[in-house]
Amino acid sequence: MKKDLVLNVKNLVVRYETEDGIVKAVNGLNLEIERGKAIGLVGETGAGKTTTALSLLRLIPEPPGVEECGLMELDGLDMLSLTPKELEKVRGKDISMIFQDPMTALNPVFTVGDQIAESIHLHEDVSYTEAQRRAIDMLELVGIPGERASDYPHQFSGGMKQRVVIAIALACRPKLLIADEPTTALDVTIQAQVLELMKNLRKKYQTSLIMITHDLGIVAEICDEVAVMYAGNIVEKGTLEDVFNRTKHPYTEGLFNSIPNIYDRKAMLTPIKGLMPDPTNLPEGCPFHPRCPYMDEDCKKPQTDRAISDTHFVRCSAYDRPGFHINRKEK
Amino acid sequence: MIRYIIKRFLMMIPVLLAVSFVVYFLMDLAPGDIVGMMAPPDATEVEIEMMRKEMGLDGTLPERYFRYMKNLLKGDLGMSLSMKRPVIDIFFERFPATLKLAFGSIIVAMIISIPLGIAAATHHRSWLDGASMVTAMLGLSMPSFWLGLLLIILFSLKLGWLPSGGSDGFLSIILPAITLGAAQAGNLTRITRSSMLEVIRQDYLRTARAKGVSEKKVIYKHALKNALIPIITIFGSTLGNALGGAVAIETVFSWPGVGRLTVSAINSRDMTLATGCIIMFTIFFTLTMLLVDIAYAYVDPRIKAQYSK
Amino acid sequence: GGDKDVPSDPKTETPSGTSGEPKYKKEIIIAIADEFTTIDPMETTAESNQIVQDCTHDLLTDTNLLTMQNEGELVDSWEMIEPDHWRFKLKENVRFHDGTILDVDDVIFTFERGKDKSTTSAYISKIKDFIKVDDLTFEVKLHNGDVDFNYVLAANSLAILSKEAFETMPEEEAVKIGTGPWKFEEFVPGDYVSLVRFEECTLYDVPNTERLVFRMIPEASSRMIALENGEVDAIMSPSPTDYNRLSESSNLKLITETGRGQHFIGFNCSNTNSIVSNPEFRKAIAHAINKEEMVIAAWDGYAQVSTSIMCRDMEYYADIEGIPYDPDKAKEMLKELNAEGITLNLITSDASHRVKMAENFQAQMARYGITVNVEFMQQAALIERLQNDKNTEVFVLSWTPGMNADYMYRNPIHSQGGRSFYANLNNSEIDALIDAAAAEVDTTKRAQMYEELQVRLTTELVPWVPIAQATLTMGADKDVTGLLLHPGLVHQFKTAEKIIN
Amino acid sequence: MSDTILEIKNLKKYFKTKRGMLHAVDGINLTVERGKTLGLVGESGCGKSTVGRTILRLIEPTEGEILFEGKDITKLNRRQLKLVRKDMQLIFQDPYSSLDPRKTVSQIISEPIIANKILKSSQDIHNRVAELMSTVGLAARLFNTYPHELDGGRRQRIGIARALAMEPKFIVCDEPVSALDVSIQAQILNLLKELQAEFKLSYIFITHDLSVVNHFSDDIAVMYLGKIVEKAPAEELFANPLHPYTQALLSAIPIPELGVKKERILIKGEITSPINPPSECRFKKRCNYAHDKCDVHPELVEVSTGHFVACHLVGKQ
Amino acid sequence: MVKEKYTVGELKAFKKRSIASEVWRNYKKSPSAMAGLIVVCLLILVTIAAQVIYDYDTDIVQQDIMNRFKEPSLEHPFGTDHYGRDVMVRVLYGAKYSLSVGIVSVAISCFLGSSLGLIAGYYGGLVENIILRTCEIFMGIPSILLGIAIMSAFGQSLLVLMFAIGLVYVPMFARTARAAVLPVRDQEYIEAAKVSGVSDLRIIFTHVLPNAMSPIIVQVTMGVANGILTASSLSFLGLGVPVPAPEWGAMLSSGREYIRDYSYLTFFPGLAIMITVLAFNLMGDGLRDALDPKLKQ
Ligand SMILES: Nc1ncnc2c1ncn2[C@@H]1O[C@H](COP(=O)(O)OP(=O)(O)OP(=O)(O)O)[C@@H](O)[C@H]1O
Ligand SMILES: Nc1ncnc2c1ncn2[C@@H]1O[C@H](COP(=O)(O)OP(=O)(O)OP(=O)(O)O)[C@@H](O)[C@H]1O
Ligand SMILES: [Mg+2]
Ligand SMILES: [Mg+2]
Repeated sequence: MKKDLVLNVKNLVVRYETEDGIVKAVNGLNLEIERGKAIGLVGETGAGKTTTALSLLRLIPEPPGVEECGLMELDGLDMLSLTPKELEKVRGKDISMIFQDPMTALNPVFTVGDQIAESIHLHEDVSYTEAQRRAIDMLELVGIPGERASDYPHQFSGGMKQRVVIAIALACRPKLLIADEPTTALDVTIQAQVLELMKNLRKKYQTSLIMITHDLGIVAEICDEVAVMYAGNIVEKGTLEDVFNRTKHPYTEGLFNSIPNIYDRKAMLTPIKGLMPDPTNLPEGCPFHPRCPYMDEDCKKPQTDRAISDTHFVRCSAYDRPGFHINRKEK
Repeated sequence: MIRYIIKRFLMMIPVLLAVSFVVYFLMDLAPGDIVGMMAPPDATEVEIEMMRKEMGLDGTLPERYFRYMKNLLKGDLGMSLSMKRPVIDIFFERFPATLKLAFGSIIVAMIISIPLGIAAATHHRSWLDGASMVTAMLGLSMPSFWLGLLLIILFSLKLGWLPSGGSDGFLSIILPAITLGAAQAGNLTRITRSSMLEVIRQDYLRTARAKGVSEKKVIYKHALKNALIPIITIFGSTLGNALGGAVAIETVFSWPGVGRLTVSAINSRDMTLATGCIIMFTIFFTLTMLLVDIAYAYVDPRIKAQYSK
Repeated sequence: GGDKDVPSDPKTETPSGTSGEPKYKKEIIIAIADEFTTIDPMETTAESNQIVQDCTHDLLTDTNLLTMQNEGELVDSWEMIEPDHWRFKLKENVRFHDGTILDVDDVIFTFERGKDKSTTSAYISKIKDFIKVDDLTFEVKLHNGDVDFNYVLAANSLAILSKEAFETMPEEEAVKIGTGPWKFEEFVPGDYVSLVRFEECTLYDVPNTERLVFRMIPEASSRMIALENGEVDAIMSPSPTDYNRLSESSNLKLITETGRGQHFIGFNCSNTNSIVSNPEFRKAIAHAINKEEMVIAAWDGYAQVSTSIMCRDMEYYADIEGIPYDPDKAKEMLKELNAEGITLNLITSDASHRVKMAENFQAQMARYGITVNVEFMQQAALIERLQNDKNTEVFVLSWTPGMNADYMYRNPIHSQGGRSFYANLNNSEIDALIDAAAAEVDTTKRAQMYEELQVRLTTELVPWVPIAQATLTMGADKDVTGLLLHPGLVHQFKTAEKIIN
Repeated sequence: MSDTILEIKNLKKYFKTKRGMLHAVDGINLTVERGKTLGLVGESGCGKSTVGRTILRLIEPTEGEILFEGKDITKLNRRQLKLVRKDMQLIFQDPYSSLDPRKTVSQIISEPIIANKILKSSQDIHNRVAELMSTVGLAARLFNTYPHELDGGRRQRIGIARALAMEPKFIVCDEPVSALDVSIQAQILNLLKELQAEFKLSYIFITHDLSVVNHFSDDIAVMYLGKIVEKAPAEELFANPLHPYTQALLSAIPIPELGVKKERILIKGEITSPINPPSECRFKKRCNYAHDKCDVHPELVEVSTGHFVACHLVGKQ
Repeated sequence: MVKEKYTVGELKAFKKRSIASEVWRNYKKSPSAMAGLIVVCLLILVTIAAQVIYDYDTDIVQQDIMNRFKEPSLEHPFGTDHYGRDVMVRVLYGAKYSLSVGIVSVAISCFLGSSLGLIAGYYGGLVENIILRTCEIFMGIPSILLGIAIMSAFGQSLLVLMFAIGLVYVPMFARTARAAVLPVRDQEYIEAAKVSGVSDLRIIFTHVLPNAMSPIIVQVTMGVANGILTASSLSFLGLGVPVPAPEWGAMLSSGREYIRDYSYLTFFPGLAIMITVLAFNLMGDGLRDALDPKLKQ
């Protein structure tokens, strides 16, 4: 059965060529997203989540960034062959993004109304006044009174700013929305409000979503699928059930074991030992092997994706070993 | 906002008193006085005392300063000792020329520096960046009066295109404005570049790009308005420097401005004129700074919010 | 009319187009170096002001720059009844710019106004009684006899003002009213002052030029460039480097006149802590200085080397030999005085030629093993130092006396003479001689006295080593005439004009 | 028999700002038992750090007493304070700004030793630094590196080593893990636990992350706008949250487990400004149960042993 | 967790990489900054060499009127001036004045200004207010006019010139230093030091100053450039180092009358000023870039 893919990326490679060496931020990443689905992209700092997101918008800063990609299709549109002018038409219209820090994501010298309207005006054939009217609608949609459209970002609190950013991103009903840690900078109660809003809006707009986060709790709450990233690659991907309950990759296991369990405060944390590898100097083979409790010599060889089921794959050569399983129990 | 402006005006008063104090005392410390210069060679002691009194220079320093202050507080800058006319009149006769020159130079500086700075920032680390920076540096490093002399030799002596001095007509302002503008252009280019570089890194530009705003608009609409904020601050002090720094250039180009007037007042120990001119300079400088602050609030709503509180 | 050569600039067209008659340029622009500040003659004695005032206002007597004699300007004739009793008769029908006619009341008014003015009070206080004889005749009685009283009236600050003008106009307007051939038109401070011709002028011929503009250009090089570019018609004090250019140019000229300023190296003769108090040492220095070299260094050769401390064009000047340049003699004398390797401290102002004189003096003295420390300061500071600092040793200065001989000596040399007594000579014989010469009515005796003064001061006492009298210069367009340089610095441009053909 | 190391009584800290008095901490009472951890949770800006800083007298309290081992440290002079501070230390949230970028790891760790003249010879000092580094798990090769060359986890270890250098009895941990990744966070939390056991340390553990505080603390105090709204032993608090704010807070935590469907209590709006707050209950504007009574701020009352709540609703029950 | 025990010897084996060497590594990367540094070094060498080779009285001051206005030639590469003195010798010798004015005046303004700025920034409150207001007053007076007034008041000499320029730039340094201290003051490591029992003075010198240093260092190099320019402006207006000292501004000023025929008299000193100022400015820019990434970390 052919999947209805809104995004199809094959072999995405992004390097940053800096003075201190070549940062291998993303290394041959493959990603498929089905229409209307929400996928969580989970990983620790420096895993390459933001880089991946930016390269989907073709916004990697060059220099120092160098982007190579085998295939990148957005709803069938070949993103790699577009001219800069055509890309501008796609950004904000078919694909849009919410950035991590709402405090800095808005231009301080324009009113929020203008910032939302600009997007509408750019992509839809409407007058600027009409665009502004629709901007006000958008504001109300995200729970901000419309009359505040003429206010400047500094007059809003963090949560409200993030709502404005969401309004900008959704203003033209994009097919794919990338949210890069949209709630990390917010307080729990506000985070809950924003997540709730995103959930509702996504339902309403039928937008596909890539939710970048390092919080597995958030993923559990609003995503259909999870992709776990480590050192520039997806090491495990599957439905929520697949990854949370039938965890396969040792790194995913380590992540779960590091999180304090709110229901069992006596449980000891078992952190992953060691540190993220230096992205300028990644280890051979599986980048996780120096930290991996199940490591053996084969881990130093190049890794391939291994399908566990239709929806679930893992990138770990340990499964070549007969009878290999990780310690975490399947639920 | 209005209250803020009024507050700023009130704050000027102590500053001006302090400036008058500093200048008046410095001038008094200077050896020689105007009476000695102006008295005819055969004047007797009595006549000299008479002159002193006539000029209001009798009494001890504190007495004199107190007298001066009393008038100053009434807004009276006194009479020029050497010209025997109200300082304020003399100042304003000459001030327009200086203002013209200052603005001329700033226009020159802006025309050069803002595009150059933006180009350098958007082509960070490229040859264009390097070339712009070296140009800016050259402008900053040339003694302006020397540049003025070189320009005179070239444009009025060798080529005969432009007048070498004077202040009538548009042509005569070109050389002095370029001379004075060169150094400012250097400074302004650097500020524009660094402020632009700072802004270019900001997240909100990424947001704008992600919205599909074209690169040109990102730079000239979203980035420039933010980058303007530090440029505007510098604009204030640039104008201030132009007002004061024009002294040497006014000499080179026989420009009838206040800078030269002040220097000659200091040299001839015309205390009231010198102090008065410097006070007026300070007032204008402070006013410019105030204007700058207002302009600031205009481009940066965050600041505006602060003022209105 | 060869109209082709003349650009159709309205400024250069004459109103009456009668052919055959010469055409004059309508406007003459003279670039001056210093700022003009006021038209009121009693306000300042600054040279640039007086030059302009000389065009608009007239004096009772003035120096005729062609003959160098003191002649009546507003005064028709005078008579010295006694050294302390003089009678003057004014010219008839002299018209002020406001249309009124000059009479004795205007003179009385002017003197009255000048009583409290620092620039004039010294002169007016000489007068004991002022007697109006009739509308045009007046007599003055003096406190002390003065055989040169006519010179006093030539002081520029004593220009005669119109009494009626002061009664009908505000003061700042009234001071503009004079009797000169030029009327004040406009003053843009720091830029220019313009005059227009006074069509009803009776004292002088009505100028052929319609407008006379003095433009302030402080930089010598800028003045020169302006002249060459045709922006101005004449310039004051061109830079010596441009003298050649001016005199060799086909359409420019250099106007020169030996100035009456005596430039000298002075000593503080009363500073007993210093070797400069020894006249022998001063003589040795006089021998040591190569004045020719200094003239090149300071004026590019455009100055006349002085042999006497008295100025050349003055009455009673005697051409004495003075102390000649003789390095060997100087060395010998210095050796005798044990003055080799000593250090002298010299002060002077920051005026360009003084700086150069001082620098050259320093370089010359180094050849004799004498170190000269030079300190430059602004004029005001210099005057104060010279007056108050007892430790002054050597200074570079100049002295520009008025026309009469007494001026030459009284102020700088006579111990009671005034404030310019910087050499502190304190020689009672000399004082007596100066006093006697001033009171002497017999001109031959007087001449002898002044010669004695010259000789004694120049070769014996040497309070100053006179270096040179600088050449006064102007640059001008070849066709400009009527630019008269005054050795005493109040140059006259009353008849400035330029014929165009 | 409880052994109290720190007792805070009616502590207030007001900041003067342009717009009025900012009630950062507004009359709180807390006790920390020796060898135990008191968790302090609350939203950004509610005054947690201010409490921590006042305890160490980095800022002067406006009012109130801070009894450390029975001594009121608000009344100490500089010299006495210096002595007491040897027993109290602070670990900061931001492992970037809390380490001087111009100093090497060893210089940073040895600073308190040198400043307090605990050890004199450089040999001794080096030995002590080496010991501390190994205690917090820093590799020897980092001895002479600069903090900016290190990752957040290691930096936080440096901060911990510095705090341990004076062998304190009591440490204020101001969000020591919130800037760290989960795997590193777990390492640091484990380290802090080990140290507590080894050196009998008492902690005040400030955080806004409820799952962490639950894992780490014995007692938990929930702060809202400068006031303590609820205080209870950790287990009790999580099992039986009474204050509407605590309930909302707990329900807002995303749980990384599937199938645990829970009722989310969404509270409206955001934390309001602490400048000149009205005398009503601080939570009133956001509270779903607000009623007239809430115009007066409720007192903190003990509803069951060790469980304190400041809410009119609960008081009634 | 396994705990290793380290010995001191082991620890010491790890060499310390100093911040300075790091900065130098960054600095080296910029060719323009290196050019600036090389020129500055050359200037210093030239200055020293000129003092050794030439004698002030005979080579610098002594006049040779017969040889005036010789165009540049092999014998006199920059020509001779109106007293027949060799312009090149004077320009080389004169480097001393410009450099010393630049350096000493900056030393004065840096010392006074930075101290004031540090105090203002660290303590804040009233002290800060007073210092800032005072700076504001002095900054309100155009610097060149203030310089002229000071020169008139205290007389014309090299020392006064240094002092005048130094004083004029004090407020600028104070503001720079304060601005640099402000972000450092709020850093948590300052609090950490306080909690560790470090005294205020020690905190200022071991934590605040080193971290606030970069902008001050940059300001210093730029200040030298500024000082040299200001000095030459004052000299040009006749208020700088008095002649016959071959200060470049003074040479320019005295050569100005001959600009028409002997433009080399103004050209070479002007060029010397430009190159020196340029070199210091380039150095300042290079330093700024080299110091910056450290701070941004
Ligand atoms: N502009 C850049 N220049 C150089 N290196 C960069 C740049 N942007 C990112 N990197 C590096 O690329 C790697 C991946 O960065 P990225 O921002 O994608 O990580 P991330 O997973 O989003 O992390 P975080 O959770 O911290 O946001 C990191 O090592 C980062 O240092
Ligand atoms: N020095 C100060 N001057 C003025 N206001 C201050 C100062 N320090 C803190 N505040 C204010 O006091 C309130 C409490 O701040 P505090 O830092 O204690 O909050 P917090 O709970 O630690 O927040 P966060 O979770 O963001 O660290 C805030 O509104 C803050 O703006
Ligand atoms: Mg990221
Ligand atoms: Mg905090």
